[in-house]
Amino acid sequence: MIKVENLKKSFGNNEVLKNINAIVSPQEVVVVIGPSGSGKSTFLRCINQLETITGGHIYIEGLDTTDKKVNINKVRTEVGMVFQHFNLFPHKTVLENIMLAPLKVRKVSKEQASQKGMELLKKVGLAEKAKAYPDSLSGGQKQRVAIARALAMEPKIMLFDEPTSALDPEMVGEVLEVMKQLAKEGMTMVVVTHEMGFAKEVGDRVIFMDEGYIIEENIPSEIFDNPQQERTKAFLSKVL
Amino acid sequence: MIKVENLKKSFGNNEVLKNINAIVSPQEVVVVIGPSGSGKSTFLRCINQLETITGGHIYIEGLDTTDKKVNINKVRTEVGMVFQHFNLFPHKTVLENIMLAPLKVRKVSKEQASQKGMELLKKVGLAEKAKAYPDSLSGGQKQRVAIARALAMEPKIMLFDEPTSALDPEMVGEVLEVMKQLAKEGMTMVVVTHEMGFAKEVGDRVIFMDEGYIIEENIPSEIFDNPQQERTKAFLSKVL
Amino acid sequence: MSFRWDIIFEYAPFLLKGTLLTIGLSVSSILIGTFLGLLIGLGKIIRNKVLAFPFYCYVTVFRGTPLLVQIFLIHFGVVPFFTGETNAVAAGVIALSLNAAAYIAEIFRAGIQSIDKGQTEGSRSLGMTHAQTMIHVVLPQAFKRMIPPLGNEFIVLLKDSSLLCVIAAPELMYWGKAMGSQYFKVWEPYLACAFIYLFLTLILSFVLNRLERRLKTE
Amino acid sequence: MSFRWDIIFEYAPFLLKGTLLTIGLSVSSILIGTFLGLLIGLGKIIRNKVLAFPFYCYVTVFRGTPLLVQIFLIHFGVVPFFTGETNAVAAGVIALSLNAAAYIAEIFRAGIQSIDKGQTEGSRSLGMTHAQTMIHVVLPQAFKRMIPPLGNEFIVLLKDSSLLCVIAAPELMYWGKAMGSQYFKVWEPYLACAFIYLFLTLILSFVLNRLERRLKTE
Amino acid sequence: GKDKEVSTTGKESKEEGSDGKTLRIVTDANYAPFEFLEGDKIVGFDVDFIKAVAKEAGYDVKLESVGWDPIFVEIESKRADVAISAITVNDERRQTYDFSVPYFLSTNKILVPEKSDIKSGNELKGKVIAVQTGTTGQEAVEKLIGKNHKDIKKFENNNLAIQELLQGGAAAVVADNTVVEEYVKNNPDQKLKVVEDSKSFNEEFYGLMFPKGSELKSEFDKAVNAIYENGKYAEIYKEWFGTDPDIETLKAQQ
Ligand SMILES: Nc1ncnc2c1ncn2[C@@H]1O[C@H](COP(=O)(O)OP(=O)(O)OP(=O)(O)O)[C@@H](O)[C@H]1O
Ligand SMILES: Nc1ncnc2c1ncn2[C@@H]1O[C@H](COP(=O)(O)OP(=O)(O)OP(=O)(O)O)[C@@H](O)[C@H]1O
Ligand SMILES: [Mg+2]
Ligand SMILES: [Mg+2]
Repeated sequence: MIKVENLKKSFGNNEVLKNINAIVSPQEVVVVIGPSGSGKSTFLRCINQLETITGGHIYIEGLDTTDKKVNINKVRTEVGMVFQHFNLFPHKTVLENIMLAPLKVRKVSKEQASQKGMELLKKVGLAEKAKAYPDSLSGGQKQRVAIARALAMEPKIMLFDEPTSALDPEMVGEVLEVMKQLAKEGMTMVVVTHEMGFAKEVGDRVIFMDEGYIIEENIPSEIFDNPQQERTKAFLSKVL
Repeated sequence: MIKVENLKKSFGNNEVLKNINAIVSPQEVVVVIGPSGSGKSTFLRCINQLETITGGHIYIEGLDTTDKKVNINKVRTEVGMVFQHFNLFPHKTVLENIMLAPLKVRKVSKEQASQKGMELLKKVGLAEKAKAYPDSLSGGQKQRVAIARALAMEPKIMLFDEPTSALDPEMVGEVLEVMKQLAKEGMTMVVVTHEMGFAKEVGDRVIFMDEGYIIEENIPSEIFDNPQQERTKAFLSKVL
Repeated sequence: MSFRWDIIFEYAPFLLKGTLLTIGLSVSSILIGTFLGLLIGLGKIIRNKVLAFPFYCYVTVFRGTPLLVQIFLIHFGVVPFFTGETNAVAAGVIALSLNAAAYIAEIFRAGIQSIDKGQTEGSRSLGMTHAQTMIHVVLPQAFKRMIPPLGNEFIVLLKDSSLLCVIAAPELMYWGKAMGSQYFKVWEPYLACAFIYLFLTLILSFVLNRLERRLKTE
Repeated sequence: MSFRWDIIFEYAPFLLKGTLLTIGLSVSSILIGTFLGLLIGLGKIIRNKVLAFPFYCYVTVFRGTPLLVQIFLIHFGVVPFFTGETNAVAAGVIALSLNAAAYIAEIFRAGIQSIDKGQTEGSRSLGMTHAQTMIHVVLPQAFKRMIPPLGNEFIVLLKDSSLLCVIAAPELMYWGKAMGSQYFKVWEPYLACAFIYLFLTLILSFVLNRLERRLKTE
Repeated sequence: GKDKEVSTTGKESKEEGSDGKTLRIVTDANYAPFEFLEGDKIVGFDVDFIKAVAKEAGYDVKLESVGWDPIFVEIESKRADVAISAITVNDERRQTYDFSVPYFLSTNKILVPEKSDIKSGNELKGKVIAVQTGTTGQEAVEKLIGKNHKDIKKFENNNLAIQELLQGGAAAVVADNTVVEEYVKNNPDQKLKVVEDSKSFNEEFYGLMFPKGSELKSEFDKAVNAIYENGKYAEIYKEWFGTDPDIETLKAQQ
C-alpha cells in the first residue's frame, strides 16, 4: 500500500529525515511515536507530498509519487490527512467543508456530495451540526468534522498527525472512538500520537522515531513492555 | 490564606462563575479540575484580579482585594501566577525575564536581582540558559522559567493554570517535578490541571467545578475513587 | 479677514458637480485598482523569481514615485498614445487605478500571507489544486482581512483624486481652485473642499466599519 | 520632442539642494511624527471614551482632509500665530509631522493591540503597573512590529513632502517647478524629480529591509 | 536683466542705497518672463519694474517668492505690503484687495497647432481651450464664451495648458503674448503658431496688489506714473520684450 524507500528530507542544512524505510500494508494501522522534533510530522507530510522530499522514493499503491509525471493531486485524493489543528475552513459550514473537495475535485453533483456529507456526519456523530460554522464547535467536534472531511474523498489511506493533542482531555475520547471505528472497518492508517492507550489497543505496529531515524519498530506489546533500544526506553519512561 | 466568598463573575450576560465559596489554607495544595469552559481559569484569574469580579469577596491573608482602597499591584506581588502559554517576554533573556519585576516593582538592586534570579534558575534546573532567549527553549523549559519568574517576587501563594497542557508529553514530567518540589517546600498552591497523577500524589484537596459551580470537593483519593456526584463521575470516566 | 460665504454659495453647484465627479473617479478607480491589485498581488507571490520580477518592479515604481508625476505621464503620454487625444477623466481613472493597484497588491499579498498555512495544507491534502485552493479557501478568508486596509486605501485614493486638478479634470479641487482664482481667495475654497473631503471620508469610514462588523459576525 | 538634458544639468545643483531639504524635512517630520503618533496612539486606546475622544477626532480630521489644506492652515494660521511671520520650512515640518502623527497613531494602536494579551497578563500578574507593563513589556515588542508600516509611512511622507512646493519651501519639487517655468518644459523637471524620488524611496526601502531583518534575527 | 537681479528665494535681500522703509513684496516666481527663477535668483520684467517703482516711491524692496495661493493670504492678512505676480485686475478681486493703476497691458494671443484653421478669437467658440488658472488668458476666454464654461480647461500653469494642446486635448491655448511667443521661440520643433486677434479679446491689465485700504496704493500709483514719464518704464519694457510699450493705453485706463 505505502512503501517508503531511503526517504530523506532536509530543510536547508537541517536534515530532518535521514534514511527512512517503511512499509504499510493494506488495512494495517501503524502508530508512530517519538520525541518532539524527531521528524514524525515531516514523515507524514512527505507521504502525501505536502513536503517535497530530498531523496528516496515513496510508492503509494505501487505508484512512485516522487515521479514528476505522477499527478500529486490525484495521489492526495487517495490519501486523507487529519491535522493537529483541524484546519477546517472557517468561512464554510461543516457540511460545506465536507462537500468542497468532492464537488471541486471529484466533480460529483451537489446532491450526491451533500448526501454523502450527511452520511459521514452521522458516522462521526455530528449530523445536527451540518449547518454550523467551525468556530462554534468544540475541539473534539472540529476534529471529528476534519475526519469526515478527509473521508469524503474516499481515500484508501488515512494519515493522522497528533489528532488529539490540541484537544481538552474530556474530548480526546470521542475522537479516538471515531478512529477506532475506522480501523475496525479496515481503513489503512498511519497515526502519529502520544495516546499510548490507543496505540496498544488499535495499533498493528508501532514505529519509534528519533532524530530522523526509525529507531525501533514492533507490535505494540513488544514496544511498550519490552523495548530493545536505550532511546526507546528513555522516551517511554517519560511519557507513560 | 485565601478566602473566597460568594464569588460571581459574568462576561456580559454570560455568568461564568455563579457562586463560589472556597478556602485555601497556608501550605495547602488545591487542585481544580473540571470540563472545558466550566470556569476554572476565570476562578484563578479572579483571585489575582486579572478579572474584575461581579460580586462577592476575595480575601488574601485577610485583606479584601475587592476593596477599592487595596492596591491590587501590591496584592499581585503576593500571588504568583503561571499560565498555560507561559507568557514569557520574548524580547528579554531568561534571566531578564526573572529580574524585571523585582527590579521595577520591588526596586531591588541589579546585583541582588541577578543573584536571586540565578538561584531560582538553578532550582528549576536551567542555570545554563540564563542568557538564552525564550524562543530558543523547549516548552518544558519555558514553563520552568515562568515558574522561576513568578517565584522571584517571593509570593506567598502560587496559582497554576494548566501549566502542562501546552507541552509535548515528554516535557510534562520536568514541569510537574518542579511543582512537586515547590509543594514539598510548603508553598501554598492552587493548580488547575488535567494531570490526575499529579493531583493524586501532591494535592491536599481536589475541587471539581462545572458550569460555574463547585460541584464537589474532597481529598484526592475520595474524589477519584469514590465520587459522590453524577457529574463528577461522568467527567472522570472521560479523562481517566 | 472676512470669510466670504457668498462665493461659496455662488460656486456651490460647481462644487457639487465636482464632488460627484470625485466620487465617480474614486469609486471606479478603487474597483479597477482592486482588480488589478489582486492580479499583481498574486503575481508577487509567485515562487519563480523571474516571473515575479515584473510585478515586483511595478509595485516599486508606482509606490516609489509621486502620484503627480504618474498623472502627468498617463495624461500626456499614455492616453494620447492610444487615443490620439487627451482625456482628463480617463487619465485620472487610469492613473488612480494603477497607483492604487500597487498599494492594493501589497494589501492582497499581506492578506493572503496572513492566512494560516494550515488552510492551504488542509485544502491541498484533499487533492485540490493550487488554483482551487486559492479561489475556494484562501482568497475568501483573505478578503475579509483586507477590508480594513482596503478601506484606508479607498480614503487615501479619495483624497489623492484632488491631484487630478492639475490635468484639469473637473473634480472637487478643480472647482475649488477655479473659485479661488476668480476672487483671489484661498481659505474659502480650500476649507470648503476640506469639509467636503472630510464629510466623504467620514461617510466612507462609517460604511466600512459597518461592513467590517457585519463580516465579522457572519 | 527633444529631451533637454542640458537644463537638467544646469539645474542639478538646485535639484541637489532641494533633495537635501526634502531629506531633511522628511527625516525631522518622521521623528517628530513618530513621537506625537505614540502619544496620540496611546491616547486612542484609553478606556475612558471621553478622554480618548480628542485623540479620536485628531486622527479623523488629519486623515480625512487633504494634506494640502493642512499645509496652508499651518503655514498661514498656526506658524504666524506663534512667531508673527511665515516660515515655509517650519510650517512644512509641522504640517508633515502632524499629518504623519495621525497615521502613525493608528500604526501604534494596531501594534500595541497586536501584542498577545498574555504578555500584559504575565506582566500584571507580577505586580507591575499598567505603565510599567507598557514601557517594559508591550511597547518594546510593539515597536518591532511597527517597523514595516512605519517604513511605509516614511515613504509616503517623503513623497508627500513634494506638496510643500505650494508654500515655496525650496525642496525638490519646488526646484523642479522652477526649472519647468523657466524653460516652459514639463517632462524634464517632472521626470528628473520622479527619478530622484524613486531613488530616495528605493534607498529607504533597502535600509528598512535591512533593519527589519536585523531586528528579526535579534 | 541678469545683472540686475539681487533677490533670492526664501531669504530676503535688500536693495542698498536708499534710506526708506523696506517693503515686503511677494510673488510667485513661476511665470516667465514676468517672474521666474534663474537658478535661485528671481528675475523677470515684474522684478525690474517693482524695483524701479519702489525706488521711485522711496522704499527698499524685500522680494520673496511665496507660491501662488500664499500671495493672497499674505496680502489679505497684511503680512506683506505689495504683491506683484502678473496679477490680472478684475472687479471680483477688487472686492477683497486694492490694485494700483495698471502697469502692464496684456495682449492675449492664441496658440494653435500649425495646421489649425483658427484665425480669430471668435472661432474659438465650440472648441476646447486650455488656459492657466487666474491669468488674463482665462479672463479673456471666459468673457468670450462664458464663465466656467465646460470647454475651458484650467491648468495650474501655461506649460501644462500647452502640453494639453500638444497632446490633442485642446484646440488652442490663450495666454499672454509674451508667454506664447517665448514658448514658440523656445520650442521651434513643436510646430505651433501664434494667432493674433486684438478684436475678440478685451484688453486685460496687470496691477500691483495691496491689502484693502493700504496707504501705499496712492504712493505707488504716483510712482508708476512717474516712471511712465521719465522713460524708466520704457527702458525696462524694451529690455524684456524688445519693443516699446503702449503707455497711452495704460494711462487711458486710470
Ligand atoms: N517548514 C520547516 N522549515 C524548517 N524546519 C522545519 C520545518 N518543519 C519542520 N522543521 C524541523 O524539522 C524537525 C522535525 O520536525 P517535525 O515537525 O517533523 O517533528 P515532530 O516529530 O512532528 O515533532 P512534534 O512532536 O513536536 O510535532 C524539527 O527540528 C523542526 O524544527
Ligand atoms: N474574556 C472573556 N470574555 C467573554 N467570555 C469569556 C472570557 N473568558 C472566558 N469566557 C467564558 O467563560 C467561560 C469559562 O471560561 P474559562 O476559561 O474560565 O473556562 P475553563 O474552565 O478554564 O476552561 P478550559 O479548560 O477550556 O481552560 C467560557 O464559557 C468562556 O467562553
Ligand atoms: Mg509534529
Ligand atoms: Mg482554562
